[in-house]
Amino acid sequence: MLRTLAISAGYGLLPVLNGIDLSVAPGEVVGLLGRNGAGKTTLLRVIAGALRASGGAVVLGDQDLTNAPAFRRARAGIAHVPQGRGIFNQLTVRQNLEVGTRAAKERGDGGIPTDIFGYFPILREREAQVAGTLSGGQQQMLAIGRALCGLPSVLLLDEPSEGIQPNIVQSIAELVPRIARERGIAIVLVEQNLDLVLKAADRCLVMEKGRIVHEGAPEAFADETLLKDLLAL
Amino acid sequence: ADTVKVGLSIPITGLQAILGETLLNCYKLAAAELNAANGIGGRQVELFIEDNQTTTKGAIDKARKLINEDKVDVIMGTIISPERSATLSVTAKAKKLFFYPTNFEGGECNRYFVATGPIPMQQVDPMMPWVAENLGKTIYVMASDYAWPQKMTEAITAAYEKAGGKIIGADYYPFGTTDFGPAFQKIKSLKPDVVWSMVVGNDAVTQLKQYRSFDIKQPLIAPLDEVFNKDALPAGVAAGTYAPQPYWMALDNPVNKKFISSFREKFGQEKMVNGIGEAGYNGLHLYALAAEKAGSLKDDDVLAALPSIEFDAPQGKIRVDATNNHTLCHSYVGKAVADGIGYEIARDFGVIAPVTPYCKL
Amino acid sequence: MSDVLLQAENVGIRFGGLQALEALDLTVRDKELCCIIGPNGAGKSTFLNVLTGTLRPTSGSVRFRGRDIAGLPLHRIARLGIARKFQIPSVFPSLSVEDNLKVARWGAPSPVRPVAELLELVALTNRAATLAGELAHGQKQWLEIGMALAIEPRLLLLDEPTAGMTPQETLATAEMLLRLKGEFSIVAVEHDIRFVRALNCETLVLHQGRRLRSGPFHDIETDEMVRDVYLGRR
Amino acid sequence: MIARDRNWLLIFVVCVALAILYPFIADGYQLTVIRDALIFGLFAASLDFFWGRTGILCFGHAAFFGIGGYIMALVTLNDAIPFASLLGLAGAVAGAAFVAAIIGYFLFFGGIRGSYFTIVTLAMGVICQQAAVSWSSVTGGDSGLIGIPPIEFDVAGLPVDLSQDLPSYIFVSAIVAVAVLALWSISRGRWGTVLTAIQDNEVRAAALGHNAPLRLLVTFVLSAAIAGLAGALYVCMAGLVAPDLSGLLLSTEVIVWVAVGGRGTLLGPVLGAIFIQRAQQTISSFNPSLWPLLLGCVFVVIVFVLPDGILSIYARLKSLFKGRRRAQ
Amino acid sequence: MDFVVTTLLNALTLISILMLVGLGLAISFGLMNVTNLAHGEFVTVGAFAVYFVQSMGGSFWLGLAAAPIAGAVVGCILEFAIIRHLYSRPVSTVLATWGVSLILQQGLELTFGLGAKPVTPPIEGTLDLVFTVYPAYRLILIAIAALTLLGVVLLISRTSFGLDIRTVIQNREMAEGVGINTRRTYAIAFTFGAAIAGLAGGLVAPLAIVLPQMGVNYLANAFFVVIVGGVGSIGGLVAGSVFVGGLTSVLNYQISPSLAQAIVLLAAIVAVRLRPNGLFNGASR
Ligand SMILES: Nc1ncnc2c1ncn2[C@@H]1O[C@H](COP(=O)(O)OP(=O)(O)OP(=O)(O)O)[C@@H](O)[C@H]1O
Ligand SMILES: Nc1ncnc2c1ncn2[C@@H]1O[C@H](COP(=O)(O)OP(=O)(O)OP(=O)(O)O)[C@@H](O)[C@H]1O
Ligand SMILES: [Mg+2]
Ligand SMILES: [Mg+2]
Repeated sequence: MLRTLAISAGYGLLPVLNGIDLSVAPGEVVGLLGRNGAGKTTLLRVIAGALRASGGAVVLGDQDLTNAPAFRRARAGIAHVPQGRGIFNQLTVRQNLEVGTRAAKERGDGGIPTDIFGYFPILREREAQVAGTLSGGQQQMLAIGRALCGLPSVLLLDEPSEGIQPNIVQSIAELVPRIARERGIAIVLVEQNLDLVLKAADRCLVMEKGRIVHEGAPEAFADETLLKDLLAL
Repeated sequence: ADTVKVGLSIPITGLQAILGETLLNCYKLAAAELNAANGIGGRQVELFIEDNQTTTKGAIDKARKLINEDKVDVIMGTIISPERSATLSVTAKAKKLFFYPTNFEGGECNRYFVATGPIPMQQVDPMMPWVAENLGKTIYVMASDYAWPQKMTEAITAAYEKAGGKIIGADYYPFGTTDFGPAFQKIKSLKPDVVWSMVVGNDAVTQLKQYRSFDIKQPLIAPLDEVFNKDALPAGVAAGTYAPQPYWMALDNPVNKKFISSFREKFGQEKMVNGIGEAGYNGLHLYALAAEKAGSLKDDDVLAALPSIEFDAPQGKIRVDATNNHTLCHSYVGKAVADGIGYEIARDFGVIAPVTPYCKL
Repeated sequence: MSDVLLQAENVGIRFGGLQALEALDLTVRDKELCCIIGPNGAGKSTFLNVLTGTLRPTSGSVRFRGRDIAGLPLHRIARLGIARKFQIPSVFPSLSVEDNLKVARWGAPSPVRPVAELLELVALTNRAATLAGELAHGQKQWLEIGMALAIEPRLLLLDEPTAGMTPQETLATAEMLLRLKGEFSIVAVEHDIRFVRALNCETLVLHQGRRLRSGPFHDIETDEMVRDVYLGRR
Repeated sequence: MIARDRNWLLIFVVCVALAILYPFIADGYQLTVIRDALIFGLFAASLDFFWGRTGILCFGHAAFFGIGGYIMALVTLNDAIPFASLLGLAGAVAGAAFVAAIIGYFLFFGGIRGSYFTIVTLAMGVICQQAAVSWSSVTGGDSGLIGIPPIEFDVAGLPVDLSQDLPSYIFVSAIVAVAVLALWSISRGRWGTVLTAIQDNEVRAAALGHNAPLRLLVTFVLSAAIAGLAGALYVCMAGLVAPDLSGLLLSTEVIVWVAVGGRGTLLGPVLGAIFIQRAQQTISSFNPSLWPLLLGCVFVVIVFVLPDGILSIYARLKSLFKGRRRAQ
Repeated sequence: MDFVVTTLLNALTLISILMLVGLGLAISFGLMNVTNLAHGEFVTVGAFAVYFVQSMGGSFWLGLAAAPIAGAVVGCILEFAIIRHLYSRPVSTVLATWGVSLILQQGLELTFGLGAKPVTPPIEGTLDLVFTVYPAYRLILIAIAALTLLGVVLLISRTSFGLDIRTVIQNREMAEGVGINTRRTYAIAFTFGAAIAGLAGGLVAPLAIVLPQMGVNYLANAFFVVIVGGVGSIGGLVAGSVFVGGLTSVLNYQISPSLAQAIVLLAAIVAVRLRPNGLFNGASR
């Protein structure tokens, strides 16, 4: 589904990513781990088109999106839930979702898919509330819900558990694989919360200094020493 | 150094550009006439044209450049007061002759400053008894908020009261006003016999357009002229308005006929001239005659000769008063004809001497 | 009682129709460490805002060393010795890391720790010249803690200090706070239970603007009610 | 940072050296031209001191220039006042600072920042110019006040008379150099860093114990005071003060000078002021009716070719040079 | 009664003009945060469009239809050539738009010649309104301004394009991320603002002077109205126009107009001081 080939990118003269190859299949959840500053956020931003790659390619299905602007990628089916959520604070919940359907303009019927209210009943309850006044956890749900409104084939989640209360983190851990399975979406999940990743992901990658240094099934990461090796300071 | 260098400081860009263009053309005409007739004492007149941008900074800079870099023999031009002051601040220090063509509020008194346009009393004193007799006994004044209208209003009030009239209201509007509605409302409630507008420049266009739309019937005195009416106003809106000026294109004399025909020949048959332009034209001719007579281009020599010469100008014969370097101008009331561009002479008051209690040179 | 640093009594606040906080009490003693936890939207950040005087409560009072600080200008509050780390990391993006810490020190009435030591403390020595805006999320968090330390506070309030940190960094942060505990009082708001567990201190649980429970963390962790509304079960 | 400081000082020294050498090649008139341009350069630096460091644009800075000018004019034109030149300068600085203090107090402590501040100051400029035109009994109305004497005072018995071109040029250059150096050392040190912090995130800076409104106010007042000084100097050199010296057009021009020179560099705006003014007057003499068009094109081109102002030419050349060396 | 109604209508005229010019600015400056010093020139271009059409023998109404189109064309070109490259560089925007304003003024002057241009109103004379007689054209102007306002409000609040604009303005990167072509949205919004300014120019043409430099007269006031009312809201714009326009008209009758202008500006400063987010926004910061 989604493939990146030898992606490299950076800010100004500072290189951050050095040749990342990544591929995700429909219905699969890939966990992406790594220390602070490893470049996880940067990778997602490059895939979503918010940041220009300095080399490499991004391919979705049979479409080469390497030079497409961000909105084209969104319309092609790549949805990004960024770190910090990126909610439109002054719009209502419903308007946020409505804006989310813009990505599906060329594919769907332009309406809000009602099954997202199945995942997040609170969004229906709070439809008319201004999004900025939602609590952190509710905003996170809105961000995911909004991404789903675009009928994406790829979903990029950047630390969805940040600032979320523990019991909701648990439900996100259940929800993410469910969404992937039910809708056949390829999901890239960047997380610091190991429990969540290990529970939600089918496969885990570890990034270090802009490279992927390890890959394996979540079960393999249950080994404490390996984890320490890969993620400790 | 075989030419007579005349520096012109003209608002070519900025808000006075339209008057500036006519003024510049009049200088060009005068220079061409002089050059065709052997220049000044055999020397050709060379014009140094600078755009003073209608700003203080620009006018100062240009005056300095003309004096120091181009080494001109005389400076002429400028229209509104800030340009004049700024230029004067340079010429006074450099003791350089400066001929100013525009009608202005007066109050300047400098040996090297020569005004060829009228000050308020020259226009107003003879006119007010005529207004009281022919137009009415009460006047409402609406004007731009600056010195010339303020001084004019003082002069009008004095002369009008002497003639038995009364100013029943005066409002001054800041430059750039886009809506004069409140003034017309006042006119409707005060019901003056005459409205005297001294809203000038671009605001005058706005004011007049709106005046007409409010359908006010009183006679209007407004400081308009042929150039302005033709180039700035919608057809006909100026029709019937009165204006005091030292010069009108309608003046029926051979000098004026020739002046207009050579002007149009040079700059276009449809072109108009106005009092400011004519005063500029007169200024250059007066300077030429004085320099010729003095046989020198030194500022002091020319000045010394200036009061003794007389020039047969389009407005009639004029000369400069030695006590204040102001010109004895003619004074006419014009009334705009139906096309709203040209004027007919409603009344001729003859030559009026400038009286300046504040200035004894 | 002289060692009471901060005392909040019966604090309540309304936003329009929403009663965001109701009847809250909190006492922080000198050099004491305590935590506030609770579901999203429970009012934790709002409570911190009240404690630092940036929001005036609609009822109740907050006293810092015996004086009412509600409504004082922010900088006066800071100079009284209250430091604060915001929920969204807010460093000065166009200044270098070092200048960020300098600016923080300059604001203090009597800074003690030199910049080099602060850099060391938050493990940013080798990024001292980097513009703070270019730091990764987690590094910004550390920098912000460093800035809070720079003003030599008597009371440090932390709003989700470890958000976005790796588990190891989270624990390192907790250790750092435990080390600093002897110097001033700390109030931390956090969702990361391992962090709170590591601090193992007096904990206040908020729920819908009210006190749900309070007590030592190990009591809280096992509380059924808290598990229901917040921790979840597994 | 250190390297950038060194660059700045280097350019500063070069500029001072050029200013010292200039009288040897220029005649009196050329000196006066540069002298006046330098005064406007000082004016631009004063705006940059505020705008460059706080990121808040003052759209009515000419008001302070004009206030300084009018106070200087009124003091020196009044025969009854002794030590008129010095008192006038002091009064101009104080008057501009006072007005800035009042306006700044209202705005900064009222929490007004950003574009609000910009437009409110724009209104202030408009009011100032209109007041200067309408209040003609004091200000001389639209034609202004003419005949302001050149600066003249005694320093320890030594008479300083600036009626001549060279002394006035030296005096103005010295003031500009000292003022720019002073403003620079203020703005690069602690004061400036904290201002940058406030610009980045005011709430955060306040939470660290910085009195942000006060700091902004003091910076604004200082900036206005320098603008007032520039205004006072200019009217003495020109011999005249007129309403448009406090008007919107000049306020806009000074913004353009700062932007062309490079915001936040202090020296750049001085050079920008000199460059644009000379360019404007030269182009307008070259073609009196087309110059606005050419000038407009210059602005647009500068924005795209030299986005960080003319001072960045140096940095650009340097990096180009370095790049070459690295390439070899 | 006559007095009250006339004052009211005078105020409404001024408010309408301020509001129309401000409306375009509310979009570019208020919403998009582009400090466009060439905004006044859009007004000029609109007025010149009317003049041009009339001078070619067309009617005023045809000219009025051409005015927003002319504004839009100029705005679109400006956006495409300059503004879009400078969204992240506000200082450069100030400089470049100032340059553009000089170029446009001079360009108009070179094309149409020096001086003011005549424009004749579509209808002369006054209308009898029972309480007072009032110039008919002014009534038309008020009506068109109100309709335009209504249209813009509907467009922003009811259409999906309006939602897109608001989205892009709040968070450009994120808007792009959900599939909105933000470049296009910005371009359209800017062009739309220019079109409204052009319409305003067309409407004032018969009332006020038409001249390449006329834009300045409107620029400062328009910025002011937007700020006083509160950046970023149409309601605020109306409030700002009513405040500035209404106060000016009422004061003008009582005291010297120059003083009135100063007082209005001072009052506006105080208003901004008291309600830093604008008159319209409920909460102050
Ligand atoms: N806007 C920026 N400008 C310059 N450098 C940046 C910028 N954003 C990030 N960086 C740098 O890029 C590197 C990678 O950052 P990134 O945000 O991708 O890390 P991350 O793996 O997501 O870390 P975290 O877990 O803290 O979110 C870091 O060294 C950081 O300093
Ligand atoms: N200025 C405000 N106006 C209206 N409601 C507000 C305001 N600030 C906060 N709220 C509401 O008050 C409640 C408490 O918010 P607060 O930010 O304190 O929650 P929190 O406990 O910090 O949550 P989180 O863990 O998600 O950060 C929320 O429901 C929020 O919507
Ligand atoms: Mg990240
Ligand atoms: Mg919170």
